[in-house]
Amino acid sequence: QDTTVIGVSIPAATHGWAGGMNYHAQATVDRLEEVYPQLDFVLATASNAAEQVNDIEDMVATRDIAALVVLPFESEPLTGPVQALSESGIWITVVDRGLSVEGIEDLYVAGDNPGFGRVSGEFFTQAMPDGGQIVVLRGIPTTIDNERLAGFEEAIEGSGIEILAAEHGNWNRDDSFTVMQDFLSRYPQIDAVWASDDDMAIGAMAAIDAAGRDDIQFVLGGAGMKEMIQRTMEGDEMVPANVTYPPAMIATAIEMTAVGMTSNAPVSGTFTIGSVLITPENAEQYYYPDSPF
Amino acid sequence: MTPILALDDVSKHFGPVEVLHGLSFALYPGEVHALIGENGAGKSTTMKILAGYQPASSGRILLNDAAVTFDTMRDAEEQGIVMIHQEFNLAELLTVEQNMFLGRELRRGPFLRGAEMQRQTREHLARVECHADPRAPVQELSNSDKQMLEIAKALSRDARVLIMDEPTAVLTSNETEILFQQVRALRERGTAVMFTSHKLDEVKAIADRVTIMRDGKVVFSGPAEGLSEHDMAEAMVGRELSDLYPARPETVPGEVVLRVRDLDVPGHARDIGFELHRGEILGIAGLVGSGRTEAMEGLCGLRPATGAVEIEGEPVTIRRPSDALDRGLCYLTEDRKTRGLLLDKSMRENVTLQALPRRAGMMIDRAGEERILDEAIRDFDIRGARGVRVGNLSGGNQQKLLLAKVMQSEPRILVTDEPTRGIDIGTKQQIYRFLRGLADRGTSVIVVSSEMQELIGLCDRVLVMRLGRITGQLAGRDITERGIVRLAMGIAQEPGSRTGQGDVTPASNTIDADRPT
Amino acid sequence: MTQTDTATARPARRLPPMTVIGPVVALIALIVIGAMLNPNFLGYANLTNVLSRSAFIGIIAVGMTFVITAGGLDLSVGSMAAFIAGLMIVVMNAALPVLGVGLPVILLGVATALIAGLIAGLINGLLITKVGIEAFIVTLGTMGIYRSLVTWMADGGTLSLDFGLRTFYRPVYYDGILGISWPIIVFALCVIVGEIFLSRGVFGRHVAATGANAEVAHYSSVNTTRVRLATYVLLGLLVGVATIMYVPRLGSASQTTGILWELEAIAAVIIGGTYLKGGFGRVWGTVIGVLILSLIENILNLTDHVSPYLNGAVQGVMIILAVILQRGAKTGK
Amino acid sequence: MTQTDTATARPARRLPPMTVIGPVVALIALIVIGAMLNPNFLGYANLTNVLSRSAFIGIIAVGMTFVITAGGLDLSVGSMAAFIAGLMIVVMNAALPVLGVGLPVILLGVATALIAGLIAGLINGLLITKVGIEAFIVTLGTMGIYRSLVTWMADGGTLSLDFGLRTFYRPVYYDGILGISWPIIVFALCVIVGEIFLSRGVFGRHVAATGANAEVAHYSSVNTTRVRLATYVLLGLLVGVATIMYVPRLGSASQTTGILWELEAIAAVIIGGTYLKGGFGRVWGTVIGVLILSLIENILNLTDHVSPYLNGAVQGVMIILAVILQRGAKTGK
Ligand SMILES: Nc1ncnc2c1ncn2[C@@H]1O[C@H](COP(=O)(O)OP(=O)(O)OP(=O)(O)O)[C@@H](O)[C@H]1O
Ligand SMILES: Nc1ncnc2c1ncn2[C@@H]1O[C@H](COP(=O)(O)OP(=O)(O)OP(=O)(O)O)[C@@H](O)[C@H]1O
Ligand SMILES: [Mg+2]
Ligand SMILES: [Mg+2]
Repeated sequence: QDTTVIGVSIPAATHGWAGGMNYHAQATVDRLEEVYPQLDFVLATASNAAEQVNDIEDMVATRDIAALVVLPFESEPLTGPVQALSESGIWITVVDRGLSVEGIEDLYVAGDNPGFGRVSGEFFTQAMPDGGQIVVLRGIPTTIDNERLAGFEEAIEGSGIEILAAEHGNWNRDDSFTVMQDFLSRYPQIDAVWASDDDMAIGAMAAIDAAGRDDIQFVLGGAGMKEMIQRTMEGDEMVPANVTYPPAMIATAIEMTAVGMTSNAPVSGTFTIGSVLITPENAEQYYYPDSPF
Repeated sequence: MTPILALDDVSKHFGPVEVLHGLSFALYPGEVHALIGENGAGKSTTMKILAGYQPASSGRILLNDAAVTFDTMRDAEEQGIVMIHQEFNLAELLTVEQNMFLGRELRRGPFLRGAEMQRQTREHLARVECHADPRAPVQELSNSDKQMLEIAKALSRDARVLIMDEPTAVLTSNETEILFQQVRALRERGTAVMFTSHKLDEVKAIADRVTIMRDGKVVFSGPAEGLSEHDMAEAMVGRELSDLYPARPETVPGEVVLRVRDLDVPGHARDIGFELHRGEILGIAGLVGSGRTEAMEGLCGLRPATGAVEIEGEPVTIRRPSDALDRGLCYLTEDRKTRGLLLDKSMRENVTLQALPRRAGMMIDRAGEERILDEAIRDFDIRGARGVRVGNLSGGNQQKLLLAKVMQSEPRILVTDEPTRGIDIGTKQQIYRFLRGLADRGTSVIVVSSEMQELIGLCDRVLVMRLGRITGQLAGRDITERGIVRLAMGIAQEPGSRTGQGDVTPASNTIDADRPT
Repeated sequence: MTQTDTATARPARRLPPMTVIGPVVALIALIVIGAMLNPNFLGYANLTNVLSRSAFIGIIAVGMTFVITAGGLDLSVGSMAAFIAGLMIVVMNAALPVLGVGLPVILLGVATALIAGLIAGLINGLLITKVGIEAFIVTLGTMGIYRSLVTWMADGGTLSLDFGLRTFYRPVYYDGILGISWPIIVFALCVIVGEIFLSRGVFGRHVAATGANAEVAHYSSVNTTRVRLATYVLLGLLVGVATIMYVPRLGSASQTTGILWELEAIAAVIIGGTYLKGGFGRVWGTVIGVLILSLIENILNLTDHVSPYLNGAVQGVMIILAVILQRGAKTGK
Repeated sequence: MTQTDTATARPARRLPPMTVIGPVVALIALIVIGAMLNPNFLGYANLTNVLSRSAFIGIIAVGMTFVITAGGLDLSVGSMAAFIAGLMIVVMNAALPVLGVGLPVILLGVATALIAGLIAGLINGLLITKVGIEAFIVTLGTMGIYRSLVTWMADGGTLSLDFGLRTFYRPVYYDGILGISWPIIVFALCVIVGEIFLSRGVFGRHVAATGANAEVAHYSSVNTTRVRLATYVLLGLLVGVATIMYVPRLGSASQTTGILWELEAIAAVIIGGTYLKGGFGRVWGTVIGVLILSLIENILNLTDHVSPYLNGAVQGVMIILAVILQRGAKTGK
């Protein structure tokens, strides 16, 4: 019997969030191959844009895929190749990061990076009503990171919150640990830290504990790693909140694509998965104990 | 007649050490000029200055009576001055042909004329009767083939002045004779040829003029005739020279300490079998390529070999050199440059390298090393600044250092391969005495040598190898040049074949110091 | 004694044949595996894809072959490519308003790439030959420098070629003549020219001599400094060429561009049988090395037998296996 | 025969002095710069931070010094560390229910790390010495293998040590004696022992001899195969030790652990004055190299004169400058 092949192309697990996203992609693919015997999935992970284009080329050339679920490593470089695919009639599902040309994709499951920054920023403004001095840990230099920081700065505009310094922790515990240690020896007084990612938050907090500093009121991470959400649930002052950027959005996208391929239910359109503020109150519903992330 | 090339009051020092003190001598077209002297006297340095490889510290180089300075050897070469180094100056990874034309490739536009260069390489090699394959990487060549390649390379640059630093050290008598034919031809064509050699009979045989150096000074420079080998020898070492070879003791050899049976070294030697007695000096003769080196290396665990070996009565298996060393069996390589010494290290590190595991436990005692070095320098008369990079020692002094290094591990059975290669006559005498002394004190010694007089003068017994097999042995009075040659060439087995070739030239004889002069 | 034993005067063979067939065998093995795993593997589309995308690393690896044969090393090529790509894009975008979409802008970009590559190579080469610093350190340093320069130019994000310009430039990667795409053609040209110059050219011979024994080469009045400098400049130029092929493909550059290309290129060179310590090199071997590496990646995409997490492991194993096939030649450094 | 004058000759210096003072000068320069830029730079806290952080790379670099001095190279140490860390965590978590929080579990983890490191080093060493493949290729291969093994063990995510265990293990990184934290102490120990063995030990002498000329060493009855093998095993072990210090810091390992450590370690070794081509090495130099590298990073974080995007560039420049200071010694490879 003729099987429909769905290609899934995502960035490799080069940091925690991507790791979670990889996990969800893998899990969903395995599950759906059970559910839909007529579907076959190809999962490829790339560690840079060029490699991702290679993967997509290979899927078309050798696995003649009927649909592609892609989380673009970067928007610009993927736009051309993906456009070519959609012109050749392949169903395109874009996840998280939009392409730089409108209307290429049939289905867009969007994350909201500026929103992620904004929500984080708003939390700071209401957590520190009379302002304060904070340091920022940035991710791997990418458009995403820039968008998030922009959103954040916009949100804290005029709130009296001052960013002392922002360095790249590369969404990596070790790097953020190092950077945070040095921030601590550089600034005698830091009120709070925007780690912008839970991996970096963990590194930063390790540095703070080690330095035994009590001037830092809290560290805000992001993306909802299970350990961190747990700590929020348990009401840890250092981790008063979290901001979702669910890696599970890839699962949603794959699932909807599968439905689209197998039924004629209307699945096209844009579904934006906004970033939500997680607080001790609503923490349970964002807690996935069995995810590796 | 004006000299084509001359040195005028040239001095040279390396850092603090001055090694040449105000040299002056002249080189005339159409003459063969021998530069002789002890190890470390400064011969190579002098030649390097003549050929522009090293600048003089002071003094003038005169080319046709005009002072010149060679900034690079290229300048010298353009003046028609070509030099063959004491050390091989070949790129081992490259082929014979690539080395032959290195830096002077025949080109068509940016491209090589490969076929043409191959052809010419064959020609040049044919001139010196060397049969190496132009396409073979140099690292697969025998030492003597390497030397012949260097010579052919030098000859191919038809030079006005040809300078050769110990060209014959690794050559057989036959190859030496080939070289000398070429040299005579050059002399006819008015080329000035300068060479050094520690084989004074060669000097006697071909030199028109001789310059003798001692400790960086010229002690004699003049016509060769009327100058006997013995005179040269004494002028070099600056003292009376008695017998070159120590007297053979008439004592019967002691019990067997080494028994070898059907030793096979794949590709090089087959069913080698012999016995070595305590206190005996056993010579191994043979033509180059007869597999003496490989056989001995196989015996000492330096290359894969099979066979039954008994040391002091008990069978032993020797897989790696350390096994041999544990049994007091030690090998002195014929190739000091690439197998013998760490050229970039100091004398201290070299001299103790082999003995370390025995002398030291886990830690090295620097002071102890310095002491060992002091002894070595004294016992073997090694000359050269103490801290100098071993690669900068003179060739002969490197050889002495190598001997000292091997002796550190106090072998009970010592295998020496070409032990006096590139060593001056005075030191040779010392080394012969040293080896005999070892034997008298109960050490058993094997001497692999291409110098027949050495074997005849030194050894109690001589094995002869041919095509990787032992073809016979000679003892006591029977050790004669003719006897060795017959066995080495298999004439004993195949009467009549290739007869006579055995004694075309006695050039490989070292001088017999008590020959009346 | 008057002659040498001819017994051991063995016929001197050039290189153990295994070093020659080794890589070829490995390549064929991979092709067979690929064909068995997936019918489309040998299809025109897939082969074109694999070859075109190997072109970048391939062109660079050709230059790397010269550098390594001369006894050098260059770790900076990956980030150099990223930097040149970024520079090209910036320049072309800037010139667009003046020149408008069309050939002139492209030519400007091409010129930029070549000049930038040349200068970058020159800088590496001068630091290594004139100042005399370990090539490893110099190129490790410039690697970091170019990488962060491109990050800085892109403000941490992505530099993108103007969209109109991109569509105009795109064919340079995707089209070709007689169904052979341009990258493949350019790659082939570089290989042929490179192979000829390395094996038959005076320059190539001097490169090998320099790598084999710089001192001897110097004594033989080969200008080793210039030779080594030239290899780095050549490599820089070829990085420029590779970039010219690369930009039209994605029309963008970021700090992830060209990551690890240096290791891939060096690996390809060594898999191809060139000695890492210098003195012997062959361009055709390098090509095989490049193909082996990109086929491994391609094959991993053809199947879902291995978890994507383990791709790296499979590649690692394959690389080692490919070299074991020709280990006879050299003993591990 | 005339007596020689060697008795009177002074032992000449072994190395041009610049190679000795060069790295030291570079280090001092950095310290001065740091002190000028930020008052806290020389504070106890900051120095402890920097030194403890350098410990991982430092301990590895000590082993790398032996490998490189013997003429080898190892690109796999970074991912080897990640893999060992992952393994340690998995094993300790698994044993927790049985052994409970306490010393036994830690000891089990320590044993795991050491054994894993030893085996990993042995694998590299055997492939290089017995099978005879270029060290570059072997370790490039194993680099990929370990990296993806840890990704696979962690399902692409992060392996975390059980929380209770983490708090129990934590002091191994953060505490110490007399105000000197454990990583610093262990690092210092490795350095002292390493320096003694390399400069005064028979093994060290054999390592240098092997790197200088393996054939001469062989003819001097040094078992070069075993020596080279030993250096890789030693390095593997030290990677294990470094991991034992690393895990208690954050109690987690992911596939980003130890990325680029290999390059940092090699750079440190060369900055320290060890010859990349082998034959000469010094552990104390390596230490200075390590400190230079981590001080650069530290200084960059303590100031905002440069855009963070350009950190890499500054590091690159500094590395090259540091080596220029001692270029007299070796001419670029
Ligand atoms: N580059 C150098 N640096 C320091 N000393 C050197 C250097 N080159 C040569 N020497 C010293 O100069 C002296 C003369 O060396 P040279 O090689 O000229 O001797 P030689 O006459 O050729 O001896 P041999 O007959 O053994 O070859 C030796 O003591 C040697 O150690
Ligand atoms: N085909 C070859 N490849 C490499 N080395 C060779 C080859 N043939 C001979 N040799 C080397 O050439 C030299 C002479 O050959 P060999 O040692 O077998 O004979 P030998 O009797 O030892 O001669 P000698 O001791 O005078 O060199 C040795 O160093 C040997 O290793
Ligand atoms: Mg000499
Ligand atoms: Mg021999």
